[in-house]
Amino acid sequence: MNQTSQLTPVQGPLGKNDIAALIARDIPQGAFVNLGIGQPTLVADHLPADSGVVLHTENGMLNMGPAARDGQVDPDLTNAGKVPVTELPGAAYFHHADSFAMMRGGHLDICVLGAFQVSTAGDLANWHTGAPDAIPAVGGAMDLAIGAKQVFVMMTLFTKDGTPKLVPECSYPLTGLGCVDRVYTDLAVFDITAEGISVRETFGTTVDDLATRLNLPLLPATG
Amino acid sequence: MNQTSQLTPVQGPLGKNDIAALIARDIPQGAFVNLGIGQPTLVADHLPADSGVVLHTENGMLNMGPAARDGQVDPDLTNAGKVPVTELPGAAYFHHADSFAMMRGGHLDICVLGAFQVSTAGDLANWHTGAPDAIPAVGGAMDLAIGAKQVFVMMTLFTKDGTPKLVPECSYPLTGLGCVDRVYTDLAVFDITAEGISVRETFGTTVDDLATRLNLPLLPATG
Amino acid sequence: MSMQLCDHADEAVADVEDGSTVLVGGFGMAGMPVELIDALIRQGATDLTVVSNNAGNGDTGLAALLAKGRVRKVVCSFPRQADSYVFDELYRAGKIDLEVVPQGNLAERMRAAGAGIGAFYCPTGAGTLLAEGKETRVIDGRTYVLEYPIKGDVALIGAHRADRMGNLVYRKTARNFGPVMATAATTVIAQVREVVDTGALDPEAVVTPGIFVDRVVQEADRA
Amino acid sequence: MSMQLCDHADEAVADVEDGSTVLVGGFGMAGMPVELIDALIRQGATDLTVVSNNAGNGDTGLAALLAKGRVRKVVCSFPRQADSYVFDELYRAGKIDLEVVPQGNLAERMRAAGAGIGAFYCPTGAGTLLAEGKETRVIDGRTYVLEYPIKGDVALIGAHRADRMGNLVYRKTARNFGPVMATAATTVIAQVREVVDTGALDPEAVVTPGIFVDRVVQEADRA
Repeated sequence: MNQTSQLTPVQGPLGKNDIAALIARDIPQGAFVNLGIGQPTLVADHLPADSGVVLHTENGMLNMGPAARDGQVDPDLTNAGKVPVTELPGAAYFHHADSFAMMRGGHLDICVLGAFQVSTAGDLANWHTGAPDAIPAVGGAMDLAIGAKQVFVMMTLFTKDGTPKLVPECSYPLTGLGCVDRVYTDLAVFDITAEGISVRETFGTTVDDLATRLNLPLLPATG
Repeated sequence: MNQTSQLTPVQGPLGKNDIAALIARDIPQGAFVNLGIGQPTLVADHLPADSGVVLHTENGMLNMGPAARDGQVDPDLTNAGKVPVTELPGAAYFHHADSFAMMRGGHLDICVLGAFQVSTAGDLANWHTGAPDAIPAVGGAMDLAIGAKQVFVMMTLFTKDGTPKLVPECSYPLTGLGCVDRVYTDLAVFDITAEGISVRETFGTTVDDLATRLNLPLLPATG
Repeated sequence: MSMQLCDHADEAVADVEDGSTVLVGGFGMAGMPVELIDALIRQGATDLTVVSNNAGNGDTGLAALLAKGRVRKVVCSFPRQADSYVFDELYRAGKIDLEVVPQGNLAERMRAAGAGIGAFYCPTGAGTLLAEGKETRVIDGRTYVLEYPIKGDVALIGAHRADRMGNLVYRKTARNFGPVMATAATTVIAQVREVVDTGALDPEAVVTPGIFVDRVVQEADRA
Repeated sequence: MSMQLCDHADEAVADVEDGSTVLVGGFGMAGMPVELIDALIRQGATDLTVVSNNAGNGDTGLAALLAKGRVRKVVCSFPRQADSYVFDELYRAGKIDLEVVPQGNLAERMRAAGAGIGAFYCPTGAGTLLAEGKETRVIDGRTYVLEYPIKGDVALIGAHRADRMGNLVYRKTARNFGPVMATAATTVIAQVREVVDTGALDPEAVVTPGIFVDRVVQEADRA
């Protein structure tokens, strides 16, 4: 946190790598973390080498290393997105029931998930668009949403057509109720609190401007 | 079973080693078996070397070997009675939740338990005398009783004062309801069946004599 | 009872019946028992319910079984993948049923089947589409959904090594669902890369004890 | 968060509070964390609830803690043993509460606490004294008892080796309750015979991943 001034770009909107860097900055030393499929995996690239952060992958591994390069690919060693990865010293393998017991039992410090929508109550929608022709696929998203001690969401704040993704109530099918703690976006970082949505930082915009565009009451940062 | 004539003594009452030998004779090749604390452990001594029977101990091991002799004692390797034992090739260790999941999930072929009483319905009482000053201690008995595919009981048919232990209804607190399949005693072997108690063999007595002494209807062996 | 070492995958799956529920291991291709699935295709059993994390990749393995029209229903967490076109087409044509289960529930429901648990209260999915119509209960202020076991008639799993007692070890994240499925099916068939002598596996490192394994076949391209 | 390597058992248990629920590993003496219990005696925390398979042997370890009058209640499966005279005397004098739990329920209820399960239906004990007053349900014709998680404030466990990330391996049947208790307590403290460098344990053979372990102390008589 004391590195904020150094690392945080003040101009916005941020790119996905900038958002990933912000999230990496906020992950405490030695935390056990699950990075969801897709953009959240970028967070790993921004963790300092001495962070001591241990990555969990729900297909049964702790202390997962970076994506495998040429010559390192082992079909028996992939992440949850089926991407070949590597193993760090101190790794451990376990089966799926143990892996999800770990997740659901509240042992992960943080998970980072993508989202279609997050509500002011911290409801998360990230698994299903609800479109009639969509094939539903949930994977481990519901387990991560209810299991991790802290759930961080990484997303753009608006869809490409300008519709807010931080909303009074989710219109897409839910992944979990009241489970999101913090939302990292290209325009701001938000905390979901019992008092309402609090803005931690903004990037190239203001709290007032965001409140208007989102049509939501926003609280200033609480420090 | 084809060895019956060779191994079964026809005179009774049998000693505990004779009963253990009878039970060992009836355990199929390659079965996975748990032998309860106390007399049932004697069964292991009567299993042929080529039986392929695999012994389970509920404190987390399959393919347990005989009791440790001098020089073999390892405080990290005991059976459920806390007696130092040994390990056979092909052994596997697992934790207590996995061990009891194995038991309760119906994966053991046979368990052999001692008993205070067995009822005609196959109810088992073997953990608590119900005496007011007794300290209750159940261990894994209830888990074995409901978990194994077949539950064999090994006991004397009467208490020292001549009271039957095979009874219309148990007077001692129950371990499990309707869980006993077969009862090996010093005077006879009984099958608990849906039609009633069937006598498989007698030792130095007759079915009629037993029916009188037990004051129970008994069915002859069904073959 | 003792594990049967089969010479060929065809022998291992010969008795799979029409209408069976088949648990199929693997997460993507890691741990997928491809030779057993190919043998099941040759064997011809149909009207199957397949329980697996995914619904097939590309044209081989599970996808090939689906393409032959042998599968009535898929129970999985994540059917939709980049290369799940076989499933996608069948699903959109209404030719296959789908039950989407959160990945942790899929694992835990199979564990419950293997562990003798009748049902369990689980926080995953509470308040979402996937819990609709399910019983819920508030325990200590949190809402839980009642989930029931998933039991298989047959499990087809991939492992790394087996000894001649059926003890299995896996390799890296290819472990995934194999150990859980091995506890949850009436008949468990493992495809392994290597069969080693009994005693060659470290008893501390055995993941699936032989008690759970009915048949083992060594992969043909390694035999 | 990262595991703390303690120089002495006293440091490891310094913050245990009066009134805590303490899970104590071991089955008899195998896996019993004697040095941690001795440190807890020196530390002085009282009014404890102890969850352990047994209620102490002889005059050392758990028995010594009981003898000091620090334990309000014991939750265990098998208090009565040949050398459990300390517990026996306290119990008969009405100076200690006892909850007898079938051994499999003890293990499974702690697993549930660690796995985020709110409650589960279990066949063990149905129709017996130990299920009196508990909710039951018939599922598929079988009667199950509803059992709730057992969660600890602290777990004291014994293991064989730890690496510097807190990954643990056990030895033979001394594994028993350690791995389950490690998932079920807020603060998990392991006494080990040897601390090895990170990377020295086989990732396939780690039984308790470091995520579950808060503090490790090497046994003094081996340091």
